[in-house]
Amino acid sequence: MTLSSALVEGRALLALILIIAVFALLSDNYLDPGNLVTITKQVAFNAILALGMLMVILNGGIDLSVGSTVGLTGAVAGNLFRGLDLPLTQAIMFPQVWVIVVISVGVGALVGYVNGLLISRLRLAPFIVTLGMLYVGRGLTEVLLDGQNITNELRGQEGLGNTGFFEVFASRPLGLPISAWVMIVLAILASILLVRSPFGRWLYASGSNERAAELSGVPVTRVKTRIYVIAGTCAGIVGLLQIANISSATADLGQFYELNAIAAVVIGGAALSGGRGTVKGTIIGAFVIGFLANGLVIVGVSPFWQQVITGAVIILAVAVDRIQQIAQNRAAARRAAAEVRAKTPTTASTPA
Amino acid sequence: MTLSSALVEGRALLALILIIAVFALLSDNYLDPGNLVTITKQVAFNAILALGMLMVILNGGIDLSVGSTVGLTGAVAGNLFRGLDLPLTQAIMFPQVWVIVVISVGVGALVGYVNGLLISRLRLAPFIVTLGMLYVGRGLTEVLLDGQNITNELRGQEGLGNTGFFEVFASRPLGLPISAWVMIVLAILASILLVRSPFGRWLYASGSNERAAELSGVPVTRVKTRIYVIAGTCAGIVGLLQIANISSATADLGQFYELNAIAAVVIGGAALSGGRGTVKGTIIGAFVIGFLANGLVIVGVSPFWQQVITGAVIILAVAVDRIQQIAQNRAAARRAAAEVRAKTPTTASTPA
Amino acid sequence: MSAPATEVAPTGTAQIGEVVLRAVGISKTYGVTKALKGVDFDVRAGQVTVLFGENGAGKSTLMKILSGVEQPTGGQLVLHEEPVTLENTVDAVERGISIIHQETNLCPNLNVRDNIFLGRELRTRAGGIDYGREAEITSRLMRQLEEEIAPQTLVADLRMGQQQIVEIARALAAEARILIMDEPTSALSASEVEVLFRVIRELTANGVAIVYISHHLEEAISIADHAVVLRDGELVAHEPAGDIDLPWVVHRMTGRQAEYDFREEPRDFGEVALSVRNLTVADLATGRIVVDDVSIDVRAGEIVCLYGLMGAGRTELMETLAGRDPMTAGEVLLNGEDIAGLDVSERISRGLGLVPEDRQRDGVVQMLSVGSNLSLAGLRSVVRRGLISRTSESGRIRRGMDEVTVKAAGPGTPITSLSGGNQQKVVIGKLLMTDPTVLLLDEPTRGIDVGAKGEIFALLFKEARKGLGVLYVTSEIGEAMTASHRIVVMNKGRIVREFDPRTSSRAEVMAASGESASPATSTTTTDEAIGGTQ
Amino acid sequence: TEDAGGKGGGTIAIITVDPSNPYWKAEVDTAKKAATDLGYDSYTAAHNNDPDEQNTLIETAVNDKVDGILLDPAGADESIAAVQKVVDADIPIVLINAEISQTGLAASQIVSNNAQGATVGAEAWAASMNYKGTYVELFGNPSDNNAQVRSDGYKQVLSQYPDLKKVGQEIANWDRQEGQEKMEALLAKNPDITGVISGNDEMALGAVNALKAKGRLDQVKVLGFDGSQDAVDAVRSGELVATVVQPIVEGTNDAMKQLDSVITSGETGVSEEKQALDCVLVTKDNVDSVENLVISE
Ligand SMILES: Nc1ncnc2c1ncn2[C@@H]1O[C@H](COP(=O)(O)OP(=O)(O)OP(=O)(O)O)[C@@H](O)[C@H]1O
Ligand SMILES: Nc1ncnc2c1ncn2[C@@H]1O[C@H](COP(=O)(O)OP(=O)(O)OP(=O)(O)O)[C@@H](O)[C@H]1O
Ligand SMILES: O[C@@H]1[C@H](O)[C@H](O)CO[C@H]1O
Ligand SMILES: [Mg+2]
Ligand SMILES: [Mg+2]
Repeated sequence: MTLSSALVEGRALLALILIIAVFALLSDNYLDPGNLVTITKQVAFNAILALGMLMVILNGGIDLSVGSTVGLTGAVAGNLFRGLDLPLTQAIMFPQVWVIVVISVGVGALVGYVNGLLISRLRLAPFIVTLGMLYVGRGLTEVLLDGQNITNELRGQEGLGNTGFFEVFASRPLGLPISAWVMIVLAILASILLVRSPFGRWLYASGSNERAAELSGVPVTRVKTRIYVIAGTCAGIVGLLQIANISSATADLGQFYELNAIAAVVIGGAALSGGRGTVKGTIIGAFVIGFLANGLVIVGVSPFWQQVITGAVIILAVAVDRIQQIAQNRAAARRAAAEVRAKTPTTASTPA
Repeated sequence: MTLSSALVEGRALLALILIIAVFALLSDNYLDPGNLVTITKQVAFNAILALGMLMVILNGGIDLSVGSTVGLTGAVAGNLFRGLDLPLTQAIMFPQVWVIVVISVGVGALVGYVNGLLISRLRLAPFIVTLGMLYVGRGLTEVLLDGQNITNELRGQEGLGNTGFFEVFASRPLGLPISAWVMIVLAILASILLVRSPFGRWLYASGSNERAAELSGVPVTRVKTRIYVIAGTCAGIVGLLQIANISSATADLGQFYELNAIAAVVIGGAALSGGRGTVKGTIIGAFVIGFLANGLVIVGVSPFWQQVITGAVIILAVAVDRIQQIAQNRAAARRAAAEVRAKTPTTASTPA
Repeated sequence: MSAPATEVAPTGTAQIGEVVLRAVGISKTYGVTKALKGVDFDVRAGQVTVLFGENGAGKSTLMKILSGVEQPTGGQLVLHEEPVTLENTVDAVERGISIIHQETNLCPNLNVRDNIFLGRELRTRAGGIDYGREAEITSRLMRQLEEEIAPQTLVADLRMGQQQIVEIARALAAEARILIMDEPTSALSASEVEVLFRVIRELTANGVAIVYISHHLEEAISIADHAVVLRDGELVAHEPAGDIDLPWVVHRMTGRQAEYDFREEPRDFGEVALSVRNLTVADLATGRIVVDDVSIDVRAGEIVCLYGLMGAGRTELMETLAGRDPMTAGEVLLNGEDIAGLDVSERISRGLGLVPEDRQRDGVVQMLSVGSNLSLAGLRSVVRRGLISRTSESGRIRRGMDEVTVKAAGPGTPITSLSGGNQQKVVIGKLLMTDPTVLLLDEPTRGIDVGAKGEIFALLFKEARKGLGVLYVTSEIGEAMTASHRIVVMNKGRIVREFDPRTSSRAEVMAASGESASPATSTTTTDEAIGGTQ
Repeated sequence: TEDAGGKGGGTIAIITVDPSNPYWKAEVDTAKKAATDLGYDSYTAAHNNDPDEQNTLIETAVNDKVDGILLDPAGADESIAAVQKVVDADIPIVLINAEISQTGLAASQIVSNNAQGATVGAEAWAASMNYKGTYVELFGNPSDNNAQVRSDGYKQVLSQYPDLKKVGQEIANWDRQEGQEKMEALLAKNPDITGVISGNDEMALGAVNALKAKGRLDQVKVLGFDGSQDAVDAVRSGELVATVVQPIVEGTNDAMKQLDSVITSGETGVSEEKQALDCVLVTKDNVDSVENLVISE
C-alpha cells in the first residue's frame, strides 16, 4: 500500500504543481495571498465532503446523495431559525443556535444512517440507494423551503436568543475562513481515524476483501453503516458552513457537489473498487479541482471551454499514472529481455 | 441466469403493475389510449438510452456521459442544418438530411469510442472517465450552440436540399411516435445481440469474470470498447429524436438522462456489478419510471413531492426483492427448524 | 478420443513418445521475481508428462507460457520442430494446445454449455450461436466424464468439484493435441479422479500429449509416463516414470526428506473446549439439510480431523460454527458457554476462529501487507486509548511471523507476493494472534506443497501442546491418518463414525466416508510416513 | 376533471418552470389562489425549462382533459408545438411570463418584458456609477433565453457609455453560491472593479457576499434582477443599487382572469393577444412599495 499510494499521491501533487505553475505564469494575481485564501475557502467545502466520500470509496461504495444532503441540512437549519410551530400549543419555538447546529448535522447523519442501513443490512447497491436518496433529499429540501430562500432569519434575533450563527460559521480566525479550519481539523481527525484507529484498518480491510475481513472478526456491517453516517455528517457540516457562506438557505444548494467530491477522491489516488486511498491524496485532489476552477476564471477562459477543460483534466489526472505505469512496464520488459539475451541462450537439451 | 433473472424481471413487472393499478384507481384518464401513447413516447427516449446502458452495465461498467452526448449530437445536427462554413472557399455547405443523421449519430459513436478506449485500453475506471466526458460533452455542446438554440434551421429549406428531418424524426407511423418504433426495433436488435450472438455471450461472460473470459479467447478489450460505442450510438439516436421532438437543439438537452437510464436498467433487475440483466427487464424498468412520472402528474402530486416519491420508488424497487429474499430465507429457516424438531431429537450417538 | 466433439482437424499426427512441443531455455520474470530461469521442457505425444515442484516453483508459470497465457521473457517454444510464438490463448488453441487452469476460470452467471463454448462458439449459418449443437456436445462430454449435469445448469449452482469437471470438459471440447492440466483434481472426489484418469488414458491412446500437475503426489505418479521436477524456477530432474517413486519426488522437490508423522504426539487433553450438540443446518435456498444432527466434542490440546468426501457438508458445518451461516437447530458451547447467538467477531473474541477453505476469497486481504494481515483479527489487543499502538503491533507481528515461520522479506511485503503455503501460514497466524481456545481449519493444506504441509501441521501440534483445540477438515486420507489425534468421518451431512488413527487403517476410514479405496489411491498405501499424499 | 357547469368549475393545469425558485413560486401561488377564487380545481406541474418535459406535461394535461391550461413556456420556439397540441384538443391556453414566437395559438400571452427591464436596470445602475468605471457581469444559465435577453438589454444601454468598461463575464447559472465563487475569482483578477451587473438577484447577492468579505462593497455598485425579497432588502440596506421587479403576481392574476373568460365565454375580453408586462425598477427610493414581488400603489 505504502509505496504505490505514495506514487499515486505524488501524481496528484504533480498535477497540482503543474496547474499552479501554468496559471501563475499566465496571471500575476493567481498566487496573490488573497486569492490563495479564496481558493482555500472554496476548496474547503469540497474537501470536507471528499473526506466523507473517501471513507465510502475506501469501502468500495459511492455516495451520490451528499449534495442533496448539503441542501437538506441547510433547509433544516433555515427552518429552525424561522422557528418551530409547536403542535397543540399555538406557540412558536426558537431553538438556540447550538441546538440548530446539532439538529442539522444530525439530519445529515440520519440521512447517512438510512443509506448505510439500506446498503449494509439489505445489501443494496450503494449507487442505486444513494441515487434514490439524491432525489428524496432534494425533494425534501424543496418541500421544506417551499419556494422561499431563508435569508434574514439566519441572523437570529436578540429577543429570541438565536443569534450568533454567522459570528461562528462565517468567521475567519487568524484570517483564514472557518471552513478552512474545519477542513484542517477534519483532515487530521480522518487521518488519525484511518491510520491509527482499528476502525481505519477495518475499513481498508473490508474495502479490499469483505469476506476475509468478516472472517477476521471485522464488524463489516457496522463499519459500512458508519461510513455513510460519516459522509452524511460531513454533508451536514458543509450545509451549515455553506448557508453561512452565502448567507441564505436555497433550494438548489449543494447540487452536483457529489461529483466534485468523487472527483477529488479519485484524483487523489483512491480506487473506486475500494481498499486504496489516503486523506492527503484526497485533500490534494480537492485543491487540484479548486486551483483549476479558479485559474480558468482568472486567465479568462471562456465559460463554455471551462467545462471542457475541467472534464479533460479529471480524465487526464487518472490517466497519467496509468500511462506512466504502462511505460514503466514496457521498459522493465525490455530490460529483462535484454538481460536474458545477454546471458547467451542455452541450446535445447533435456537434462536427464 | 434464467431462473433468477425471471424472478427479478417479475419483480419489475410487479412494480409496474402496482404503479399502474394505483394510478388507474386515482385517475380516470390514466389508462386513456392517448395517455398511454404519451407515456410510451416519453419512455422510448429513456428506454433507448437504457438499452445502451444495459450493455455497459452488463460489463460491470457505467456511462455517465450519455446525457451530455444526447445534447452534443443534437447540437452537432443543429449546426449542420445551419450549414458548414467551408474553410478556404468562403462557401457554406448544407449537407443533406441523411448525411446530417449519419454524422450526428457518428459523433455519438465517437464519444463512446473515446470512452471505450480509455476504459478498455488504459483500464481507467468507467465512472471517472465518463464523469469527465460528461463535462467535456456538455461544454462542447455549449461551445457549438454558443448561447443560441437552433430551431428554425432544423426545418431545412427546399433550396438547400436539406428538408425532411421532421417528416421522419417526428413522424407517427400507425399513430405511434417514431421514437417508440425505434425503441421497439432497437430492443429486438439488442435481444438478438445479447441472446443469439457470440458477442452477447462474451458480454455476459466478461461482465462476470473478465479474466476467465479473456483466457477463453473472448476479445474482452474489443467487447468493452464496443459497448461504449453502442451506448454512445444510442445517445446519438436519442439526440436526433429529441431535437425533432422539441423542434430545437438546446444547450441543456439530455441533462440527467444518464440517471434515468441507469435507474431503468437497475429497476429492470440488472446488477451494477455486471453479468446480470436483460432487455425485457430494462424496458419494463423504463416503463416503471415513465408510468410513475406520468401518474404523479396526473393525480396532481406537488412537484417537490414527486421527486421524493421517485427517489423512494427507485430504492424500493431494488429493495423489494432483497426483502422478499430475506423473508423467504427466514421462512425456510423456520420450516427447516420445525422439520428437525418434528423428527424427534435423536440423542447424540457417537459411533466408535 | 472416444467422443469426437468438433470438426477441428488434428494438428499433425505424431508417433507415440515423439516430442511435439519443446520449451527451450524459457525464462520469466515478474518485476523482481524470477519465476523461471532458463527451463528446458519436452512434451511427448501420447504420453503423460507430470510436473512436480513446491509452491512457487514455477509450474503454473511454465504452463501458462506453453498455453499462450503469458509470454516468456526469454527462450523459445518449438512446436512440431517449428519455432513458434504463442500470442495468446486463442493462438495456442488454434495450434492444438489447451489448458485447464489451476484456479477455476468459469463465469458463474453462464450455464455449463455457454462456459464450455465461450470464445469458441459454434455458429449457425446466419452467424448466431448454434445452441442445439453446443448442447448436444456438452451432454456428450458430460456423459464421457460420468457427471450428470444438464447443459443448461448454471455454473453458480455447481459445487467446486463439478466446476472442475466443467473446466475439463471445456478443454476436451477444444479437441486439443496437447492438453495441459494444472491441478485438475484439487476439488475432485476419488471416483471423479478415476473417471478423469480413464479419460486421460483414452486421450493418450489417441496420441494426445498430456502435461499434468498435482500436489497429490501418489496420484500423479500413478498416471505419469515422464516425471519432471522444478525447484525455484529451475528444472532439477527428469526421469521416465518407471524409475521414480514417492521419496525420489519429494527429495527432488524439496532438496530434503520431507516427512511428517504426528501419530506419536502426546495426548494429554484438557477439558472439552468446543462442544457441538445435535447441530443441524439447512441450506436456505433449497431447504435441504446439509448438516444433519451433528455432535462433536473437541478437547483442549486435541487435534480432531473431520474427514469426508467433497460435498459431505463439512464447509457448511465449519462456517456455521464460525458464526457465518445461521444454524437451524442444536447448540454450540465454547468452554461450556452457549455461543449460538454470537456473530463471527464475537466468537473470535471468545476464542473460536476459522481458517477458511478458499484462501484467496475468504482468507487474505489482498491490499494489506503481510503484517497488517497478521494483526487484523487480533487488532483489539494492541489498541491503547482507542488507537493502535504501533510498537506493540509491530512487536506482535514480528513474534507472529517467527512463530508461524512466514518466509517474507518483512512485515511490509505485499501479501499477494507470497506463495500459497506462506499465505496460508499468515492466515493461520492471524487467528493464532487472537489467542483462540479452538481453531477451525477448512482444508488448510489445499494446493499446498508437501513441505509447507508438514510445517503447518507442526505448527498446529505445537499450539495443541500449549492447549489449543483444533478441528480441521481434509479430503486427503494420508493427512487424516498421520496428522490427527482422532478422525471423525462425515458423510452426507452426518457424522458416521470416529476412528483412532493409530488403530485403524486407511481402507476402514475411507469406506466409512462412502469412498471406495480405488486403484489410483490404494496402490501405494504402504507409504504412510509421508502424510498428505493419498 | 368533471365538466364545467356554467361559470367556473373544472380543472386548470398550471404548468410552470421551477417552483423551488421564489419567482415561479409566486407565479404558482398566485395562479392557484386565483383559480380557486374563480371556482376551479387546479394542479401544478413543473418542466424546469426542459421542452421535452414540457411536451410530456402538456400531453398529459390534454389526455387528462383539463378545462384550461396556464403555461409558463420553456423556450419561444420550442414551445410552439406543445401549444399547438393544446389548441388542437380545443383546450383554452394562456401563456404567462414568457412568450412563444407564433401568434394566433394561445388565447393570450402575458409576457414579462425582460428586455425593457434590463434597460431600466442598466440605466439606473450606470447613473449610480456616474457613467464610468470598470465592471464585470454575471450571466445566468445559458440554456435559459432570459439570460441572453437580459445580457443584451444591459449591453444595449451600457455600450453608450464609453467610460464604462466591462472587464470580465462569467456564467453562474442563476445560483447564489456560484455567483459568489465566480465573483471571488473575478475579484482576484480585477481587484479594482467598481461595478457588477447580474442577470438575476441570486447571483447578485452572491457577488455582494464576495465583495463584503473583501471589504469592497462600499466601492462597488451591484445590480440585480427579479425583485426577490432578499434583493429588495439588500436594496434597502444599500448593498444593491437596484433590482428590477417583474410584476408576475399582477400578470398571473390577469392571465387567470383571461383564461376563465375564455373557458366560460370563448373570449379573453382583451384586444391584444400579446400583452407586455413591463418591469419596474426598484431602488432605495421606492423600495418600500415592493413586497414579495407585489408592487403596491
Ligand atoms: N503475476 C505474477 N506476478 C508476480 N509474481 C508472480 C506472478 N505469477 C507468479 N508469480 C511468482 O512466480 C513464482 C512461480 O509461481 P507459479 O505460480 O508458477 O508457481 P507454482 O509452481 O505453480 O506453485 P503452486 O504449486 O503453488 O501452484 C512464484 O514466486 C510466484 O509468486
Ligand atoms: N454452490 C452450491 N450449490 C448447490 N449445492 C451446493 C453448493 N455448494 C455446496 N453444495 C452442496 O452442499 C452440501 C455441502 O457442501 P460443502 O461445501 O459444505 O461440503 P464439503 O464437505 O465442505 O465439501 P467441499 O470440500 O467441496 O467444500 C453438498 O451436498 C454440496 O453438494
Ligand atoms: O426570470 C427568472 C428569474 O430571474 C430566475 O431567478 C431565473 O430564471 C429567470 O428566467
Ligand atoms: Mg501453480
Ligand atoms: Mg469444503
